[in-house]
Amino acid sequence: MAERPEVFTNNAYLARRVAGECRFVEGSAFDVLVALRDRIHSGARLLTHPLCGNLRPYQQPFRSALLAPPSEGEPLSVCPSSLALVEEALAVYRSCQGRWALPGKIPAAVEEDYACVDAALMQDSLERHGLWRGAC
Amino acid sequence: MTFRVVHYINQFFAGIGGEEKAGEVLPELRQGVVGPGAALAAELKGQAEVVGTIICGDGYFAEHMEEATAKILELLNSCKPDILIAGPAFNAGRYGTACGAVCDAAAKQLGIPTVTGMYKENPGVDMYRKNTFIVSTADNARGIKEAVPTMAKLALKLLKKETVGLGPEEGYLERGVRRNYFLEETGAQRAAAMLAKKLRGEPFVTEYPMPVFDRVEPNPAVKDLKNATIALVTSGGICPKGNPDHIEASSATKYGEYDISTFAALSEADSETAHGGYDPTYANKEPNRVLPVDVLRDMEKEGVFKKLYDKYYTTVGNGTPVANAKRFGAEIGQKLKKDGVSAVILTST
Amino acid sequence: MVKEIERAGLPVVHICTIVPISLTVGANRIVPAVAIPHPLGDPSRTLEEEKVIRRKLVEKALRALQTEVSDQTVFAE
Amino acid sequence: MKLELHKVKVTGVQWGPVTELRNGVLTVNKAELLAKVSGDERLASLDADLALPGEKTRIVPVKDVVEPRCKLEGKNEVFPGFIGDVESVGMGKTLVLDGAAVVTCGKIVGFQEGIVDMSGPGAQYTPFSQTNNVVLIFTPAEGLERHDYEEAGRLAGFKAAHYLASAVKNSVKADVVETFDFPTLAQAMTAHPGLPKVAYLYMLQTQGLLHDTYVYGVDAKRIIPTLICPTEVMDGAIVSGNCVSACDKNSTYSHLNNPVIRALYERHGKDYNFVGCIITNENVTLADKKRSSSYATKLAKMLGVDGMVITEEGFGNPDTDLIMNCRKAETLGIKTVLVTDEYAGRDGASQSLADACKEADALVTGGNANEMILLPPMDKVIGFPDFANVIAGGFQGSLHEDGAILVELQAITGATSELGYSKISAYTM
Repeated sequence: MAERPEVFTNNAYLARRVAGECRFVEGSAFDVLVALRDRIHSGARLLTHPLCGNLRPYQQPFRSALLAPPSEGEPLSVCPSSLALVEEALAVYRSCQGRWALPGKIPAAVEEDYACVDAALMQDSLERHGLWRGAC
Repeated sequence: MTFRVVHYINQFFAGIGGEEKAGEVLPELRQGVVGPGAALAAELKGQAEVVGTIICGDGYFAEHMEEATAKILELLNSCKPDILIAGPAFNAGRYGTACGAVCDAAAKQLGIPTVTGMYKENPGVDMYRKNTFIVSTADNARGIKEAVPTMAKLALKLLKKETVGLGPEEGYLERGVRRNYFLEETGAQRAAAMLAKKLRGEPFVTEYPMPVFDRVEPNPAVKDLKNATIALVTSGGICPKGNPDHIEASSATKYGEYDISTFAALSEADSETAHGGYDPTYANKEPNRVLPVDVLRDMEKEGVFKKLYDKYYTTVGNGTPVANAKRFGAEIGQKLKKDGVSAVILTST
Repeated sequence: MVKEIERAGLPVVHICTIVPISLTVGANRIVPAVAIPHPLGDPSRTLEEEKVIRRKLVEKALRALQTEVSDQTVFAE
Repeated sequence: MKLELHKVKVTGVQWGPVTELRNGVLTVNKAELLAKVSGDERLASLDADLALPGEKTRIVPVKDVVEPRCKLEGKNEVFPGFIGDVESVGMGKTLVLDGAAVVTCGKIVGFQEGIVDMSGPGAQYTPFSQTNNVVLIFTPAEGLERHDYEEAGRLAGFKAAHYLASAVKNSVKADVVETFDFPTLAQAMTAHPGLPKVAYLYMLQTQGLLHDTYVYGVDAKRIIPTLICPTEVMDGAIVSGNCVSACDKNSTYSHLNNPVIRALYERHGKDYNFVGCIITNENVTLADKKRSSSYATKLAKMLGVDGMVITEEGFGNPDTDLIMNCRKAETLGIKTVLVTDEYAGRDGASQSLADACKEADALVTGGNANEMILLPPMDKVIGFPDFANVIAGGFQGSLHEDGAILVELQAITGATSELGYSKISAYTM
């Protein structure tokens, strides 16, 4: 059995539905990507795509992803495809810097919709790894 | 009604003076045409009028970019222009950069169309091609006869809001900006036709060319390491403590050049990283982990090679536009070559 | 950047962590480094041990500069 | 498999006492329509309105568009798994009310749906300004979960579309009969010797809530890439549950009328031998992306095709699927043409796709979805206009006081279709 994947998110709605520990990032979706990138630099691999659905960075304030931690005892190696994906995602965000939807800066009802959609897109992947606690 | 044109030129074309005056001429506005503006006015054929000319010294602009731009915008705005035409700057680097910067600011802050002209290798081209129309000119002022009519024609098109065609047809350097237009056939029909051509081995034109990567031939190896001078360059953002030149953490617009002639090694006390693309803890604690000055100094002492070059060059590779990275590389390369450096170690994170 | 320095006529060795990226940006002599936040070091070792690692990487880089290549080459070992 | 599409031209739509189609005008008994569609307790209210080409009418926010169709002959019914049973479709005769459409309108979440303008500058960007639209407007029951609301809205559209076609099927005669006959694989393999074989790789958006597509009622994220007969697609085997990003979501209408299938069929037997259509999905996990792209291109290789058109749905995350499909197909020696759209920023200066590869040398674009457009005020707005402020491609302040809307093309339903439905393209200036 592989080690438990790490959940990175800035979405409290999702975090509440994750069974067990969660790397909660205070801040923007971009900050989540930066945290993912730093973790990839230390040997973790992406399990889910770093860009979400069809929503643009200036629409969706939340971002969540699953990472496989580096294997214990193995020499450090960076996964080039994970790094390329996260860098491409960062580039997409930078291209519309200044327009990002930020948590707490959009109407609450809409924010909840975004939080729900972000969680819904992660649900299937979390369930497969036994990390979905379900509704609360 | 005739459109209102403002023309931007430098001190040289305004007849004030050459290089010796470049740093002294502050932005000023004169009514009507000055210098090459006369040729421009003629080509506008009565449909647009050059109402004013703004003049600024290239040196002054380069050294006081923010103030100069603000002043020029103020002068420009007072003319209530419909368009700004700058230059042409031919292959004059600082003049080209100024033309590009002024056009960029006018478009962004006044929302007016802009046109300038430059030789294709003018550094202003790479910096501003996305922000303005740059008409392709000869590399020196003898090309003005060809440049001005093309600039005027393009300006009139923009003023009349006519559809601007492709760069080669209209005479401007490709901006690298995507624009929508309607075709006769649907996307699906175009795809089916393109597939037929591709299968027959006939030429076809993709509607979106993928970004391309060019290659450079490797240079010959260092033959005599014992007599070689080795230089250090990094995209890992190592810089003196406090980042004196304010190199940006990402999308860098500059690089730093710093003296290490008296350093046996870098240390936490004197260096840090400006890079925002990785966790900086390790590099800040021990900067030699990114820029190995300590080891190279040891090897220089041991006589493995003759000399560690006195300066190192640094920038941030994180999200830095290709055009900037290219310019940094070209400038650094020229300086190192001139100073007789034999080979370069470039470190990246 | 590496490409433009090479274009100026100087042999360049690129010490970097992600070799595919180095290949994409067009480096001709490539030496793989340790890790992104510390390409020429390893904070899990002592500073002395780290310096040995760094020395080995730099020696490899100098060997790469002394080696004729006709195409992009990764100096792994 | 042989399917006849019996197309009756619809040139107008109006309310009336009896649902009928006469001289091209579709008359609809509104009460009967609403009665047929209602009964789903998940919808608190349901209303209907009409929007005709050329009217100064705006519909917002549009969830899906469905073409009225029903079976005339042959097994089962259209939209298998939803209206029809799950048995195979794609054979016999199907009635098509060509020129009519059911447009569903409801705010499932507060941001995602699209705009359809029936006239003005926005109209040229959406194919649904040209159709005679019966618009369904619904609101959810108190406390209804978003997944359930999406499903209820989706079903309402299919029911209405099926009702309209069924109600007139016994009294109309087709203006045009189009016949599509796809041979068995065994025959297809030996047909048209000397012509290259081509397939269509049809990517379906399948990432989760509001990003889903269904095949015979099955959530397509659960499928392994498989073969589908183009005639099954024409009978509604593929339907949209995707409401995010109006400009490049493939509505059920555009699935039914998939223009790539049509364009490949037009050249079938002339330029190449169109042997099959492969559906694949666009998932969240990288393992699924790898599996699906390998499996889909392997299927193409098993069919022995020389070339393939690949269409995408969405932007960003699906660009990775598109590029994986392209690279793997080209590596297997299959020449590809990709259909996508672009997100090059409002100034057109950003990178258009989130992923790229050198093998993708033949690409057709539906245009830059970030380009801005000012939609002037309309006399009539059907739906919920205040949502322009948070709609995809809109932004705070985009709804002006006079009712005009400043938006990116992204907000307009079907504007930059990645099935290649529209005539927009983009060039590098």
